[in-house]
Formats: sequence, structure tokens, C-alpha cells
Amino acid sequence: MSEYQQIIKTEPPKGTSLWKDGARSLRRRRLAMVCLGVIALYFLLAGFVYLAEFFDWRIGPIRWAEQAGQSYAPPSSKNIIGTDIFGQSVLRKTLYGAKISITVALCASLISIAIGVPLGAVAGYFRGFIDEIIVWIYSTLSSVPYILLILAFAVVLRDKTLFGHKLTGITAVYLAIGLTSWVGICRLIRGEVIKHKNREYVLAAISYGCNRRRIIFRHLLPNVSHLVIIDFSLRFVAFIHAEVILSFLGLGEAERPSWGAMINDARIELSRGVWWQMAAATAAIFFLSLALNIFGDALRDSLDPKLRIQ
Amino acid sequence: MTTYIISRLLYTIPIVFGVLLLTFVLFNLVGGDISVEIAGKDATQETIDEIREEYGLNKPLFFSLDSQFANHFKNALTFDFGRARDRELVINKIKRGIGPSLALTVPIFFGVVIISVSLSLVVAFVRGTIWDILAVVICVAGMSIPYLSFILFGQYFLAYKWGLFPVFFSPDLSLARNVALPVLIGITAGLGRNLRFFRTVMLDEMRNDYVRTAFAKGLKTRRVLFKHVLKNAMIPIITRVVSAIPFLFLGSLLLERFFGIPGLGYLMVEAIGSRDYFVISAMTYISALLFVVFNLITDICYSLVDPRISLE
Amino acid sequence: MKFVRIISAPALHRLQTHYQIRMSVRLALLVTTIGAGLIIAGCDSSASIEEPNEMVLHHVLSAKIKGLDPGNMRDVYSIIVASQIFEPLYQYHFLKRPYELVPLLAEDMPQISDDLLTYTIRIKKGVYFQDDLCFSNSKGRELKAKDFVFSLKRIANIKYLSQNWSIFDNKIVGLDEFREYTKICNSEADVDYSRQVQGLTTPDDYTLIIRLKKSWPQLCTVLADIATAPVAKEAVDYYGKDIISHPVGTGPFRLNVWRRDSYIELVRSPSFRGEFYPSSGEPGDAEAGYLDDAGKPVPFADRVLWTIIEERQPAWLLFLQGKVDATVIPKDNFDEVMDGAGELTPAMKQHNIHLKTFNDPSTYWLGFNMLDPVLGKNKPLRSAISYAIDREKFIELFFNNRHPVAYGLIPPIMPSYNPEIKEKGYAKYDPEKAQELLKEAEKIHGGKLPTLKIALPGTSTWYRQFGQFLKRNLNAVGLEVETEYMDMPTYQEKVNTKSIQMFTSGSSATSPDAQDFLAMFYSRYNAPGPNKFNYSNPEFDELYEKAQVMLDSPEKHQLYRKMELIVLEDCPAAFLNHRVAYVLHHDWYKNYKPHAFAYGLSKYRRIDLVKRTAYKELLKTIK
Amino acid sequence: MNMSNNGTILSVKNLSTHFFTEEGVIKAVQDVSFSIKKGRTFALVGESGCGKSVTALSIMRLVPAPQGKIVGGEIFFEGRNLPALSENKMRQIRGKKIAMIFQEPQTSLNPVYTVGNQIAEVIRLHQKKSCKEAWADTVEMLRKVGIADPARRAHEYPHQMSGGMQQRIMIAMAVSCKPALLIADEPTTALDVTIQTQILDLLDDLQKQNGMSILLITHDLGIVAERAENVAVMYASRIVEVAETPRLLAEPLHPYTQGLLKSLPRLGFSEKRLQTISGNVPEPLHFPTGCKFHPRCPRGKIDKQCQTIEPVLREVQPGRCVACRHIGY
Repeated sequence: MSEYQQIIKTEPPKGTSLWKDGARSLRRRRLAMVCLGVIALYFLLAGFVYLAEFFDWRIGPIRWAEQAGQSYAPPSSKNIIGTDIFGQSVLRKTLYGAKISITVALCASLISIAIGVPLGAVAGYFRGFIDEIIVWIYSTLSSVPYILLILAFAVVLRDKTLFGHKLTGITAVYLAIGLTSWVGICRLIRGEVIKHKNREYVLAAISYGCNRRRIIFRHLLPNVSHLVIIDFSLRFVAFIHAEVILSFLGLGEAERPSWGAMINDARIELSRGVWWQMAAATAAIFFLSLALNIFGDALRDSLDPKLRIQ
Repeated sequence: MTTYIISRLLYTIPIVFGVLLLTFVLFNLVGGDISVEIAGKDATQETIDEIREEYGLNKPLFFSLDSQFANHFKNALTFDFGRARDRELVINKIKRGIGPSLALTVPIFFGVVIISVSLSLVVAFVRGTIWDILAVVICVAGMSIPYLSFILFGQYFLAYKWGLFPVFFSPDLSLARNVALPVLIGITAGLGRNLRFFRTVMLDEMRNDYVRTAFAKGLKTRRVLFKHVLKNAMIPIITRVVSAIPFLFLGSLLLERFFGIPGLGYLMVEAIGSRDYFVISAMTYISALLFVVFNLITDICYSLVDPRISLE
Repeated sequence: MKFVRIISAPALHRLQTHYQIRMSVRLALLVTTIGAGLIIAGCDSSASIEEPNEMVLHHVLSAKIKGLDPGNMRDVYSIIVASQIFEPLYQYHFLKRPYELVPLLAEDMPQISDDLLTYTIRIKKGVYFQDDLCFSNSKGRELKAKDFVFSLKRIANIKYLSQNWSIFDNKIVGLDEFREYTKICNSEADVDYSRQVQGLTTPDDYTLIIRLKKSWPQLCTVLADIATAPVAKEAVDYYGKDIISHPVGTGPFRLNVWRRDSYIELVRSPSFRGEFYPSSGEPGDAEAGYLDDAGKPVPFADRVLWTIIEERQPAWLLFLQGKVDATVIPKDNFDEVMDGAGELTPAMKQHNIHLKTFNDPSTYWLGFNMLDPVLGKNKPLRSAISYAIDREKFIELFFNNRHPVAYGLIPPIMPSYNPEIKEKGYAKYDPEKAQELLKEAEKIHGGKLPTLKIALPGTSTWYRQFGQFLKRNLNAVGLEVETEYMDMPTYQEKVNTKSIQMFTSGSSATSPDAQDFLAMFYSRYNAPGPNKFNYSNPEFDELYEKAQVMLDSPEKHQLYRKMELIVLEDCPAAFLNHRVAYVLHHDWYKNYKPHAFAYGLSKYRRIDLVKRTAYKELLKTIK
Repeated sequence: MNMSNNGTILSVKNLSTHFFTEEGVIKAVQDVSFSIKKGRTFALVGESGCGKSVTALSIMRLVPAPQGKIVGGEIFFEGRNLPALSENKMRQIRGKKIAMIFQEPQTSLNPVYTVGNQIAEVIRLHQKKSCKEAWADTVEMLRKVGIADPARRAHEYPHQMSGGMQQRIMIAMAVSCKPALLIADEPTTALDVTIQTQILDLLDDLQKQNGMSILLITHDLGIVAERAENVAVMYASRIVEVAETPRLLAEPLHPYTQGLLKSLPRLGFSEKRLQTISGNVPEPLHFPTGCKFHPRCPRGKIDKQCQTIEPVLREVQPGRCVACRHIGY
């Protein structure tokens, strides 16, 4: 069999609609579905912690603050993955951390989408002056190195009050991330909209007199919406990792256990051979982002093989 | 060509303006007044006022030739960033930091690019086989481990436990030895993402008809990959590679912080810790400039690899 | 209260001694060309390779130093280095305990007029500034009395924005007027230093007369503070703002290289007048070998090196490798160094490593803002919080049990320390009592207590865990608390603007006089002054004013103890711990007697080069 | 090996190529047999998607994989069975013995290399010539394929040329090593009519000069009529009829062929309207049982057996094969 043959990829099967297609070929990828399951688990866990806190169920994760053993007790039957300096169960902290990390990543993603998508659509559809402005804004933002930008935002947002609400811990974190990371999706949507703008269905819509809002939001956006999903799935990972870095720089959540904070603690602990807290947090992040990465790829391949988001 | 470059340079003006506006708004408006803190403890109000005057914090913000923004702008354009909190000239700090930072980031950069590009070709070569799948899995796994964990474990095992490298920057060792471990970590951590990216690029290229033609000529796969595919894949590669260069000058926040490498990344972390806006905004501004410039370079490179692109 | 320096807890923790480290400076510089890639090459021109029998002290600084201009320094690290370059009029005796001031640049102790208002100080002849470009033919000129006057005026100059002004605020006749005058000048340079200040006169080149507005017994200790060290006007004019990196002093060492973020190198100053090692000390010094060098000329060392290493761990490793002369014991290596009985472990003994411990004149506390509506009026609440904190546990978790609990606010090292203070039981850990008090507190507050806020001056892991610890303790007795982690600037700002509820802080005295600590409760010194608690108690103030003008004496100490008890009773702060420094040094590092207040001691240190080379062999045999 | 003599250069026997996709097996080529004589042009006609191109690719052994695979049959070329050859052997045949030109020249040429470079590459590869000689040959080839000012053009990039020129380049590249067999896969579909004839004429000239055989793949019976000595009609991955061109055009036997011819506008014949074949091409995944044409065939619609039994290609007259159970009984 010639190598050439190994390389050419057979075209994806012609399907009825983009989404049906995607769903079909997704369902056929067993691995992707497993990953989806893992992701769902994490989200359920986070949601569960929220509920538990809301109804004040006295179950594991939200009892992370309780003393479960000696300080720095190594993994044992009592504490499966040991305890931290205050003898708190690392397992509980890790579980609870899911809530923080996912909240951060989720809110950040939603913010960036909420900003990026409409801006991109408007810019792409109207072009002209509005476009100029929006492009100017995002090229300015993107010409500042990303990490620097996040830090700058996080630093200034910290402990400020916004609409009477104090930006503590994670709020500042996800605001900073969200406000800085909408550029990518904005650029993407803008490009797509420009492409679709002159497609027949849009012209048709115009021809039977839709107003612009309707055209953008009812006709254009649905046709580029899959990009949002893909972008979201891949960006989510980046945000979870960003939380870690911010906590390391002392800009993260300090009150409650977050994965970032746990890994950060390891800086002191490792030298006394306390590895479990770090390992636990790392593993937690690892499996979530592994799942997200694989699933994100699968999603992209099935929805839009040509797309290359990095 | 020249006309193009000129027009692009003109285009950078609004960007630079935007960046300056951004830093100004972030640090001078939102950031808040820092004179109290510069004054040190037990400072009397009069001292504080003096400081406000010294740093021009008592001037109007906008709408005046001598407004804070105007000065912010002026200083930036004249690369006069004033003095940092510890009364050292910001520009000196930056000059000093750039060497170590590059010593760290440049090897990482070339390491990652060279390794991942060539590996991506190999992987493309064996596409569909177990090796390909293995490679992809390893990449994604590597991407999923937090950067911090890479550093911590690397420092713990390779330096503390097995003593293969200095644990921390110590001036009595050569810079090369000092950055060895950070570089190693940096490359390992960066490899996954890049290899995966370049692999996608290669495979996308290989779907093109000209590849079929090349095979129809009876060329060896190696030749097809290295001659025909690689050059076509250059565009995305260049985009990624060249646009990464400005960040080299920023150094690596985490690595430098952990290994105490006195570079710009470290400088940033410190500046953030002490809210040294003078340093932060100077760095932001400079890196933005670099970024813009290298975008231009990227475009020029395009025209070099791809005859279809002309810069007229 | 003048010299208390608020230092972040870990910072002081490190400060307990200067880390020290061997360093043959090889800072490779990097040449990169982006296109072609990179070449690591080159070797810093200033790289000074150590000659075999050259005596070099290897220190470590655990933070970057800010500047070397004594007139405007407040951070300990700058002071450590500057103290080897600059000299004030007086210094603490190296060996004598209790601590005692002796002349340095002064010929003898000052003649004090009976009204305690006029100090006449004779200055040593033949003291020369270090050679520097700023002088004509770049030879250091002789020190004159006017140099002291200049240095003091300079601190008063508002354009110079000295952080030390508060020390002299409203003390010396005419100096405040001079400050007023400088306000109308446009810049630092425009200020005319030749303007007369009645309080500072120099009848001749070697006599300095200081006149005070009111009695100020601490003046001598002030004159022993590096802030008052003479600076040459030539240097100030020549270097302008860059004076911070061009120190020109009279001390035994002069600056050779300063790479801000990696190392500082001082070399013996050829123009140093010469001084002698003290020939008497406290009992036991002779046995400890502190008098071996009695009467010999100092400094011994040819060079002093500080490597800046901000992480604890690497400094420790360098110490073990013999590249550092001395170090504190990092928290995480404590078990490796000390056995349960507080003895060195065999491993350490095998390395011929010696342990020195000494009380550090510092106290740490959880402070309350007495102007806070909730806390200020509610004494039971405050004492409840104090009782709720398990200090032993805190010290165990965070300091390996090596620091003493602070039963009061005056550190044990102070002459005015109250031996019975423990029995008063203010620092007891008593949750039950705390809960009772809380009931009272709620009555006073009239309803449920709101969530209280604790501010911590840092976002590092250390502070986060510290904050969590306090939170856990207070939650345990049913108090709702919220911890706020902020960077030092924000923290200081909030404290100074009194917009804070509880805050963790600590301070370290720079003189044996406990007034440093008591002043923090004097109502006239409210924030942004030293009294961050905004504590106010007329009785206390009265006593304070009384003590303020007294010369050091048992009566004064009695007064201090009385004041201490008043404070403890009102409980404007829950005092947590003092500190004991645990210092390790190699046996080649001679004359290393810890000192709580003096910094300029490098001149006394000596290296036994034979032993040091022997250590390298020893390491091989151990490995 | 018997096939290799009596002037046959390539003979395909019962070739079957399948694609194994997630949806199922696509039988792109089923049991296809034909043979090409030296120096002659053999046409393969059929609607798009009927398997012509896959047949060609199978001969070149360039079937897209891992999905695509030659599952059966032999391809004898110069007495060697291509599917059995090692990749190395095959590589020496590609471009040297058998060359191929593709439908879309603009995408089939590498955009980032000069055309000269791309042609010289083949020459140097198969004729072991120095760059200089190779370049000279290249320019010569360009002139042969009728490119004005070849020396300069050789330094140009594909995007600087018109579609027709690009196709000439492709041809130059293909014939530069004087292959014995040239596979032209819809060589003119992407070009406008005027250019089409030029290109086809060019092919004829080259054929005469080099005496090479051509496998001409097209859906255009007009071209077949003018250019090909023999023709095979493919429908739904099978060959339904093989004959010399004139006879096939004169009296098409297979209903599909007849349909095809009817749907052609013919000069001289004035009909009210062109007839079309009712129904449409079956999806490769869901081929009908029996004769794949029966849903569209007037007979097949009613004949039960057509709907159940798949007819095989049989020689009904000398040199003429048809796959229809209603022919020759």
C-alpha cells in the first residue's frame, strides 16, 4: 500500500445537516463519547457541590475544612490521598476544587463568547467603520502578550467593587480571563460572517426583506454557531490552566481550595516530601483537560474538518 | 514592497495608540493612586503631596498638553519610562533582564520548533499507524498537564532528588548550566501543543492534489514530504513561529520565577507583586511594539515562501 | 517611636541572619541572533575569581536591595549592605551584653547639657571618605562635622522625599523650618544647604552641636542608626538621583560591583582609617573564642559578597556545599538539622556545623483597628478573639515550635521585659472562655456579630495558610471571619487610611529601648503614624509622655511594664509570637556572635581558610 | 503473461476496488476488465462517480487509503502484475512507464515551485540526468507542448499561467519520460471548449511521436468519438459495454449506452427535444440488486430477473462485450 494512500483522507459522508452530521460521526467515535462522559462527570460534581452548599448537605466535598487527620498525613486508608498542613483531607479539597476551577473556566468562556460573538458578527456584517473600530480594539488587545494582559487585568480588577459587588478571588480571575480572551472567537466569527454574508440564503433573506438584526441573529449566527461550540470546548482547557497560573501569582482564589492553590502549595510542601496534594490536583486537571482536548478535536473534525483553532 | 511596509507601519500607529491608551486606563485610572505607598510608612501628608507632584499624579488626566495621558504618551514614544519603585531606571531593569530571558526562551523556542516540525513530518509519514496514534495521545496528554506541575516535578526530581541540575539560579555557575533545566522543562511542556498543531498542518497539506501529482511522478514519500509538502506548510508554520518571537523577549514568568533567573519574566512577577505600574506598563508597551513589528515580518516572510502572495 | 520597621513575617524570618554563600562570580552573558539561533557564551568582565589566601565573606541576601543611600532607606536588606559602607556616629558594642552604645565616628559619647536639650559631639580626626570620582582627583576627603549637618538637612529636604523624616519630625531646633523652606524650592538640587539651622551647628570641623526642642533620650540610638550616617555633598551633587547606586561612605568596605538581581560585592576600602577588634566582652566570650582576635585591626576580610537568593531551599543547599558561611534553618529542613532535644543532628555535627540561637527583638500580632465600629467598642469581642487563637499550635505548624509565644508585647530580650507576664494569662488559648466572652460581645453589639475581616499583607502560600489558620481558630469559637489577602502596597494603604478591621503584622526593634513598641499605642501616633491600631487611652498616653523624656533606668522599665499591662488589658491586638533566630554557621566562620541591633559587623568576621579548604575534603569523605 | 504479447500494453482483469468507510463498504470498482493496445487510445466513459477515476488510480496504485483498497483482480502491464509489485518497483513505473494527468491542473501543480522545477524533477528522477541537462530537456518539453518562449516560462509559477497552459505543463510533466501508457483523467473537463481541442490535439501529436498508449477517461462521448479507437462504458462501478468506438456509436447495445447516445445532441439530426435517462445514478452505498441499471431501464423496470440477477460482461459479438441479459440471447 503506497504511503500516498495512507495520507489522503476520504471526504466526510454527505449528511442531511451540519449538526445531524456532527452528531452522527461523533456518536461513532467511542473515545469522544467516553471523554464527553468524563466532562459531564466533572460538571455534575461541580453542580453537586453548588447544590450541597446551597442546601447545606453535610457531605464530603463541602466539609473540606474539617480536620481529617494529622497535618501532612501521607495517603492512608483513612485519607486516601493524605492531608494538608491543617490535616484537611486532600481528597475533599480536590473534589471541592472542581467547583472553583469549572466556575472560573465556565464564566470566563461565557463572558468571552458573550463579548466576542456579537462583536464579530456585527463587524463582519456591517464592515465599514464599525468593523474598523472593532478590529482596532481586538488587534490592540491581541498585540499585548496574553499572559501579561490577563495579569494586568487581574491586578487592577482585584478588590475593586463593580456595581456594588466586590471582585474577590475567582470573580476577579474569571473577569480578567473573560475580558481578555474574547479576541480569538471574535476574529473567527467575523471571518466566517464575512464569508457567509454573500451566500445565497443570506441574499434570499435580504431579498424578502428581513431586517438586519434578524439576518445576523436568525440566519448568520446559526450557521457559524458550531465554531462557537468548538472554540468553547478548546478554550475551556486553556482557562482551567490559566486559573492555576493566576493562583500561583497570588491572584487566584485564596479562601477556598482550588486546584491552582493546591498546586501552588506544593512549592513549599515538595521539599518536605509532601507530594500528594500536588499530585491530586494535577491529576484532577489532567483528566479534565485530556477529556476536553480529545472531545474538542472530535467535535471539530465532525463539525468542521477544515477549521484549525489553536 | 516598500509601499506595503510603509502602509503597514502607518497601520501600526493606531495599534500603538490603543496599547498606550489601554495601559494608561488600566494603571493610571483603574489602578489607583500609589503615592501613599511610595511615601513609605509613617509618611506625612505633605510628603505624599510632594510625591504626587513628583510623579505628576496631581496633573489633569486628559485634555491638556501637560495631562497625565499626554505625558504617558510622550514618555512611551521617547522610551523614557522613568524610575521604578526602587528608584532604578525602568529601562535599565529591562536591559538587564533581556539577556537572561533570551538565554532561557530562545533555546526553548528553537528546541520546540525544530523538534516539533521534524517530528510532525515523521508522524505525517507514518499517519494512521500505531505510532501516529501514540504520538497524538502523548501530545494531548502533555498538553493536559498544568505547566506548573511540569516545573514543580522537574525541579523536584531532576534537581532536588537526583541533583542533575542546579535547583536554583546561582551566579557562581555559568548561565548555560543555570538555564539547562528550565529549558528542558520548557521544551517538554511546549512540545505537545506544537507537535499536534504542526501535524494537523502537514496532514491538511497532504490532502491537496499536487501531492497526488507528486506521487504520480513516482517520487519517494520523503521527497514529497520535505520538498513539496513542507514548503507549502510553511505559511501556518511561519505564522505561529514568527509571531511567537516577541514573547521570547518577555521571558517566561513561571520558569524564571521558579528558578530565580533574573530575566524580564521575573521582573514582571515582581512588578505585579509590588504594583509597580511603571515597570508593568513599560513592559506591556515594549512587547506590544515587538508584536506589531514581528507581525509585519511575518507578512514579509509569507511573500518569500509563497509566490502567490505579493506585498504590492 | 522611631525605628520600628514593619517587615513581613517571612522577610524577618529570613533576616534573622544574613544568608551567606560562596560565589565565584561567573555571570555568563548571552548573545543571541534571532535568525541564526543562539550562542551561549561570554563571561562577565567583573568576574572576580577568588585567590587562594584571599579572605572573602560569602553572604546571602534573601531579597533584592532597593538602594544604598542611607538617607532614604527603610528595607532591612539595603541597611545590611549599606552598614558595611557607611558609618554613623555611634555603634553597639560587638560583644557586650546587655547591648551598649560606643563611639564610632564620634570621639566619645556626647556631652549632654543638664536640661537634656544640647548634645555636643566630638568627631574623630583622620576619617576619610572612600575614594570616588565625585571628589577632586577622586581621592576621598576628610570627614568634617558639616557632613553630619548636611546629611540631616538632606533628610529634612522635602524634595528628597526621605522615608526617614518622621524620625526627626519636630525634634531639632530649626530643622522643621528648613523643611518648610524646601517646599518652595523647585527641585532637590535647588535647595540651598548653606541655610542656617540653629539646632545644628559646627563651631569647628570636628565638633557637632545638636539642640533639641524637647528632651529626646533616644537621640544617641538615633545617631547609631545608619540613616544618620554622613554622606558627602560632593557625591550627592555628582550622582544626583543615581546616588542610590553610588554609595560613598567612610566605612571599612566600598562598593565594587552591584548586579541588582544577582549579587553585590564590597571590597576593603584602602582609605579606611583603621579600627580595632574589641578587647573585652561579656563573660564567656573568651571561652567562646570571641576574644581570640582582641585588639587586632579590622576589617579582616578583603571582600564581602552577597548573593541574592530569594528562595530558601537553594540557599540551604549552597550552605551545605560550603559555598555559604552561615544560614538560618529553612522551615522545611528543620527536622534534618535539629533532633527533638533541640540538639544538632549527628549529620550536622559531622559537617562541623555550629548552631547559634538568639532572641530577636520582634513581636507579631493580630491587630484590631480600634476605630472600627464593631471591634473598637467591643472589648469582650477583642479578648475573645485573643483567647480563641491557639498560639502553640500556630508556632508548631508554622515555625517548628522554635519561637516563643508572645505573652505580652515587649520581647524577652528587652531589659524592660516583664518576667511575670506569662502568669497574667493574656495569651492563653481558651476556647470556652472565648465563647463566653462572645456572648457578652453580642450583647454589647446588640445582636449577631457581623463577619469580621482579617487583612494579610501577602498572597503567597505562607500567608494563605496563615490566614486559614486564624480563620479556623476563630470559626471554631463561632466567629464568622473573612480573610483578605493583598499585596504589601494595598495593605499599607488600607492600614494607613484606617480602612481595615483586623490585620496581621509584626515589628522588630532597632534599639534595646522598648519604647519602639509602646509608641505603637500612643494616641498621637495614629495611622498613618506608627499606631496602626488607632488605640487611644489617656492613662497610657500620660505614662508614655512621662517615659518618653526619661533616660534609661529601672523606673522607666517599671513604667513600660505598667503601660504594657494597660495595653494587654484593653487588647487592641492579639499578640502571637516573638522570634528566636536559629543560625547555623561553618566552623571556619569566626567571630560570629549574633547581634540583635547592629548590622555593620562584617568588619569583625574572619575566615579560617585552612578549615574551609578542609571542609571540601570532608564533603568528599562524607559523600 | 499471455496478455503481454499480441500488442496489448495493459490489460485489467476483474479488477475490484472497494472503500471501507464508517458508513460501510463502497464498491467503487467491481470486476472491471479491459485491455489497451500499444499506441492506441482507449476511452473509459461514464457519469461522474461511476468509478472511472478509481479505476485509473487503481492502475497507478494511488487509491486513497487506508479506506480504499484493491480487493481483487489483476492489472498486467508489460507482463507484470502491478498490484503484486513492491512499492519500490511500482515507484519506478509511476511517471516513467505509466504517467497520469489530472482533471484540475491548477490544483494538481505545486503552487510554490516554478513549473520548470516541477518538470525537471521528474526527468532527473527517472533519467538520472544532471540539473543542467534536465533543465534543457524541460525547456524542450515545454516547447513541445506548445508553450511560447519556454525558456522564460519555465521560471514562472503555476498561478501565473492560464488553465490551458497549466494543463500543457501537466502533460509536459507526464510525457517528459516518454511513458508507454498515459492515463488522462478528464484532462479537459476544467477547460473551456476551444482549449479542449488544442489539448486533445496535443495529446494526439505526442502519441504519434512517442507511440504511447492513452487511457482517456471522460464523460464526453463527443471526445470519445473523435479520439478513441476503443471504448468501455462504465455504470455504477461496472463496465456495461466494451467495443470499438465506431461500432458502439453506430449501434449501442446496452440500454444505458443507448440512453447516453440519445441524450447527446447530434449535428444533422433534428429532434424536438433531447431524451434523457429517467431516474438518477444510484448511491454507491445503496446499489440496487440485480442489474444496477434496472430502475432506469425500460426493460428492467418490468423484468423480475433483471432486478435479481446481476448480469456479467459477456462477449456477444467478436470484440464486443455487453453486460445485459437481454442482449445476445
